[in-house]
Amino acid sequence: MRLALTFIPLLVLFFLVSCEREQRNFRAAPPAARSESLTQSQIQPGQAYTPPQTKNPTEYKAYELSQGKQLYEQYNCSGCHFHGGGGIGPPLMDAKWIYGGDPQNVFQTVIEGRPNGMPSFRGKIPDAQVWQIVAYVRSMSGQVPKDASPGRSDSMNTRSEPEQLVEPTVTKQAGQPPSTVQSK
Amino acid sequence: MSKTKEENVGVVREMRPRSEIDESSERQELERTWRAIPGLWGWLSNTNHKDIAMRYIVTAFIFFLLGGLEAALMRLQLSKPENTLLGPDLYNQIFTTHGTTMMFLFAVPILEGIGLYFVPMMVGTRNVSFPRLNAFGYYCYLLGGLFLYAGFLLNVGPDTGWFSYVPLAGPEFSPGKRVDIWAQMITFTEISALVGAVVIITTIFKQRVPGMSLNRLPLFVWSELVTSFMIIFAMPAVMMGSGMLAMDRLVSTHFFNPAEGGDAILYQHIFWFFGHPEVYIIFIPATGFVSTIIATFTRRETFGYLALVLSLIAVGFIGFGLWVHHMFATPLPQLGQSFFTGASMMIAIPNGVQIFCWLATLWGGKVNLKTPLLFVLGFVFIFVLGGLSGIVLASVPTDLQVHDTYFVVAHFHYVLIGGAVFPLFGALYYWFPKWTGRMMSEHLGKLNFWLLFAGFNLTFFPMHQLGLRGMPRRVYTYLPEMNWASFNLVATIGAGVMFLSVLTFLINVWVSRRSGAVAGANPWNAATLEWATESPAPAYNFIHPPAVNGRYPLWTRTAETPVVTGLSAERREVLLTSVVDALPQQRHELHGHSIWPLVTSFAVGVTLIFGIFTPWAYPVGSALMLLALYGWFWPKEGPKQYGTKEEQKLFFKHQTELSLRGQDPI
Amino acid sequence: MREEQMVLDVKGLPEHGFDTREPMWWGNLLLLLIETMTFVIAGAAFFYVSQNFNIWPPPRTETYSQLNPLPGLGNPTANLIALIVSASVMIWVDRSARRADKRAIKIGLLICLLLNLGSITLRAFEFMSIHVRWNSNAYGSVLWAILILHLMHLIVETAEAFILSVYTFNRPLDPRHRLDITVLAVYWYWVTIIWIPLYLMIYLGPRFH
Amino acid sequence: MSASIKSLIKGWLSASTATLCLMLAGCTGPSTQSSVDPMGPQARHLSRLWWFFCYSLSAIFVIVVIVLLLSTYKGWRESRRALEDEHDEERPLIVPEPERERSMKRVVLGATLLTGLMLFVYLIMSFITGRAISSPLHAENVLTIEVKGHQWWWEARYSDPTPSRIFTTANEIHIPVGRPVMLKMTSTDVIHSFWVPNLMGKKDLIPGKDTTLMFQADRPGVYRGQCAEYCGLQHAHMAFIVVAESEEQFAAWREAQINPALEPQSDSEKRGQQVFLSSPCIMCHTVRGTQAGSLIGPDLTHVGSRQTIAAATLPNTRGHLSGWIVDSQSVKPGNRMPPNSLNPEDLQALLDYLQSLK
Repeated sequence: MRLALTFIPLLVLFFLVSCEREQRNFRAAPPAARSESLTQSQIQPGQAYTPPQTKNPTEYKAYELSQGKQLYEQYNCSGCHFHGGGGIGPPLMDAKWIYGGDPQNVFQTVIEGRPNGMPSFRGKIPDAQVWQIVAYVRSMSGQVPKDASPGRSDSMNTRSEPEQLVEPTVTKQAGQPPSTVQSK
Repeated sequence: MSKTKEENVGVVREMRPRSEIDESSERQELERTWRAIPGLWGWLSNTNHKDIAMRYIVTAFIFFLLGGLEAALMRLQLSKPENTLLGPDLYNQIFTTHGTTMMFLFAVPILEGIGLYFVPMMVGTRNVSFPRLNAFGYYCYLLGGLFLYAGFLLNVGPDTGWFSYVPLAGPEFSPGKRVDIWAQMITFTEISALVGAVVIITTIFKQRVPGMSLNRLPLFVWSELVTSFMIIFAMPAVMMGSGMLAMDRLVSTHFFNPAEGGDAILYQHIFWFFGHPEVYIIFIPATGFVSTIIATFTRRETFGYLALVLSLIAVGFIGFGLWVHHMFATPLPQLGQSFFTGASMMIAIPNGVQIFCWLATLWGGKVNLKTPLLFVLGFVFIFVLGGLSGIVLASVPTDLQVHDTYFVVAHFHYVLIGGAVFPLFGALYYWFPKWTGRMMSEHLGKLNFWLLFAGFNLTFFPMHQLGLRGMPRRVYTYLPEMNWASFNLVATIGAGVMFLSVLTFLINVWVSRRSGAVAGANPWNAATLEWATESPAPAYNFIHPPAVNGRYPLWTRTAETPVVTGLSAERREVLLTSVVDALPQQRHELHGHSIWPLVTSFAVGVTLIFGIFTPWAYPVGSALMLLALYGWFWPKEGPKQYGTKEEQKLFFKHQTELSLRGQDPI
Repeated sequence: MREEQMVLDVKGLPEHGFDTREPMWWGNLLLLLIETMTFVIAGAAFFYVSQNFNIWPPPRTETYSQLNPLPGLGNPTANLIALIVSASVMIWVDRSARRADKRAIKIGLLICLLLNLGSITLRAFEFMSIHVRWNSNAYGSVLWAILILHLMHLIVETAEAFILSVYTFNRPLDPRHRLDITVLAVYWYWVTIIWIPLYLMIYLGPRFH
Repeated sequence: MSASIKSLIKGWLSASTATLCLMLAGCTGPSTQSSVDPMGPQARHLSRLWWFFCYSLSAIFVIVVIVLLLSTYKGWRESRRALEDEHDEERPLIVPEPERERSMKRVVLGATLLTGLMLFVYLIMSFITGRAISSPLHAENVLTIEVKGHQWWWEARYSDPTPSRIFTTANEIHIPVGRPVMLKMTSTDVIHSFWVPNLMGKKDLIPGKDTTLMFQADRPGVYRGQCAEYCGLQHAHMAFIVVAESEEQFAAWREAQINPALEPQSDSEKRGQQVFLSSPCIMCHTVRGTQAGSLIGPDLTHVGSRQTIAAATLPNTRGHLSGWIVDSQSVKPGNRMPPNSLNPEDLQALLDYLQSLK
């Protein structure tokens, strides 16, 4: 009996620390929360869009990362960036971030678009999905916890040389303040 | 004949007064030699087969209760349409954990546990052949179970079904570590099952008492032997399958990735090559219970010994030839389908023979309607129904309609609960006196049986209907307009009745342990050797293992049937006999207590658990395992010589010559 | 009280034997049966996967200079020969253990150890001579799995031989130890024998495809 | 003792009555998705075989249970008699009488042979039925539909030699009555299984492989089907309907489906189209004739004409549609449609537009 009593707090503790990596939060963004109200025209207004968060809540969650991966393929990000190697758009799996490699920078890039080809997806992709994509994009360069990032995809193998995937410098830079990473 | 004589050099048969044999000093000596070290250390380093087996049984029963609770949750969720008690995510984890628990953590371990307990006693030896390996198997099993449930409680419970089909369980569609936990848990429990099988086979082959030739082996021992061989042939497949899945997920191999030449169907073949024999691995030991219980409670030998043994072996063989009937809905060549239909139906013949033999035994016996027999009768009722619905699944056309529906859910619960859990409860009632020295209450036992029988049929019979009316399995909810609600509600009520029945059993165990009638050595007047020693049995099982003169030794024993003497009481010594005829060959010292099995299983645990995070866990863990194994196998001291030096030399020389000439008889 | 009871006095029976007399021999055999099954499944996977490729083995993707998809033959063949030689030496060790010829055991075990270390080294080159990575395609995955599985057995048997030689050099040759050597020999034969069909399947099969 | 045998018999009687009642209850009431309510030749073959199995196996079961009860009763009486006759507490063992053992052996042997015979009959029956359902129905005049499984909805593509006459729809397959249909199926993600119990048995959809399924409907009607292979979170809500209709109705439906989407008529519908094209909808859905051409979600070109939405989970009404658009996750948690927040006017306009897409 006493054994059972000592186990109960332990169990409670287990539940409290319950791995957030495994959460499947289907209603991440409540219906009301969106980056802005719908615009009727295709033209973007001029003012800069400020992302609502600075920390990406999805980076530690395996499910969200894999959703991001699927969306990355489905929304045809790979059409320009390929599977991270870059082509029409810049590569995503190296350490070079033209507009910053922090989650909010990437978020802004997707929402706002960037000169020379990156279109704006404002109003097209819901915020929650953008965050998932951001997390996946950052996972390509090894900037999210390794045990949460998605494994290989069930499609053609585009990474037969894994050592090219992550340059050793990237992992070191991941922890540094964004300013140093942004410099390029 | 002359060879037999040569073999028996040194064996003396003689009549002695009984009072001269039972020396209490020998008993004390045996007690001292075989007892476990007191305290926690002793508990952790214990290698007595009865203690390890009892741990298997208790642990597996706890997992049975957990799996039952999960089942109850599922039944509650399905009791009405569009119920919101459990969401899809939790429901999927629960049904996967339920299936995985019942197959890998309950059914196989508990049946193997009972085997490990009673096989050595039934063949009349003191311990299993590899006591430390046996302990290692238990710790692996325990770690695997704890690992799965730790994951489940941490929201990392596997959620892809107990057969984890790819690509759903692959790296792309099952993110996170959930499926990895499933895959590693499989490896843990398979190690344990394989190790148990090796231990059981060797014990049966080498350690039978003189006189117990293969054609006198108790039917229960036969069933454990066949099961163990099935485990050896089937389980490596699932280890490879889950291993490949884990590698696909961890190091990006492409075993199951169709885009790179891998194949999702390959996984199904590998899995079901294990998965179907698994059903018989669960069922065959249960037939051993049935044959044993029926003989005891009809007061006659089980009808058709040879037919039963041959059926067991036939089931063991045919069981490997019908895995494809789980895959009839996948694209397969027509010819293959017909072949597997034929094979699937053919297995009904040996199973039918078994049923007929048991019925004949009842017909020609003196039926003593005690609880264990009641469970056996319930088993025949339910298992026959489940077996007959299996015919529907074996036929390709009808299988296409009922495959993956609740009809299948009904079918396999009929064959598995009917075929294994009912005999298991019978066996628990039957052997409880041997374990505790006390009888279980007959009243509560009968209540237990009737509640289980009624609850079971109430739960699972309507599921046949649900399946025919289109309800697929593994759905977390259904729409109100599907008209499935009433059947589901009935099933949920039935589950409640089953819950009460298991509760009755627990109460019965609790009460009887303390205040049941004292049993004595052989309360049922049964025939097999485990009843030839006091209840509960001492650590060394028998003071003098009794040689046997028939298949039902305790019914046919006379003063002419010898008991074995001359085994050392100062060492953990057992008698080795020849494989076929059980002629005495050798005295053999078994290993004693050791902490190394526990240490080694921890090394395995560290490897497999960290192996889901980094592949480096494997080389590092292997090195750890190697170290632990060195500790395990490093001999502490040279073996003590027993008997005079000259005698030893003479015998050993004789042996060496035999082995060099290749003339040693098996 | 004075009732008579027949007894079977086994006090005079020997304590040691070889082969089918010993549980250890049976246990070893059963473990080898299990391992054989894993190789059978791996081989089945190899042939199953081969149906999914138009060209078998699939052309290389890593090094464009060598498009020839066939695995190299040099290292694996050398390795096979080394394995067969070591198994033959093991037969001698086995018989010496039965004869209790300690000197022969010592020499034989050392030769076997050296040969096996050579095999393990050659295996490392074999991974290169198959010219495919485990994460390139299913062919690579199966090949790596089979090679690693067998490599594990090589390492285990080498470790076992090592500990037995240490023991032989330091302790008197007792019967149980002699039994261990004969059991190791069975394992050794198996590791060699199981490799022959795998070698044929992996290296020679594609050449006659 | 005698109480226990009585309770044994009583218990079994009541258990069998209860199960029998349940069985009968199962045979009444309307069925939406039932394999014992065949609506086509294949399903009829299957159902005929099933009933043959059901009746013969039930008979075997009843015989076995009767034998079981009889043997138990006989054995029990024997033990009573032995007790009374010999006043022996220990109840002596039975020494098998060779004569009786021999006759028992004959019975067991006979039963085994009978089992073998029965199995042979079953084997032949199932082989014949297997041939009947898998042989191509009539070589000509087969309607071919390509079906693709997605997590968790169905895509159906009606092929045609003329590329402009090919169209795609979702979760609703129309077929003409009396004409054989061949499905060519594959999956885009995980394994699914196509199953319309009233028409035919199931067949798996496997990524990287093509599978085919042939069936035919004899009577017009709406038949529900459901994914039968566990495929993840929303396996429970991956249903579809098969609408069997007369050849003329089918032709009319097909012509209508081939057309691109209707142009919005009213102001509200026009605004709705604007909303559709400027919101996340366009990222996943296709409406032929507009810019929306994404292939991730179901084709919505004629969504207004469909009977259900969300893979046959909800009826296609304005209320359900609006709920689905705004918060699909409350209906099918985990499905791939994100929640959309629209202001009320936009939502109403969007609904107007979608419902106009007949």
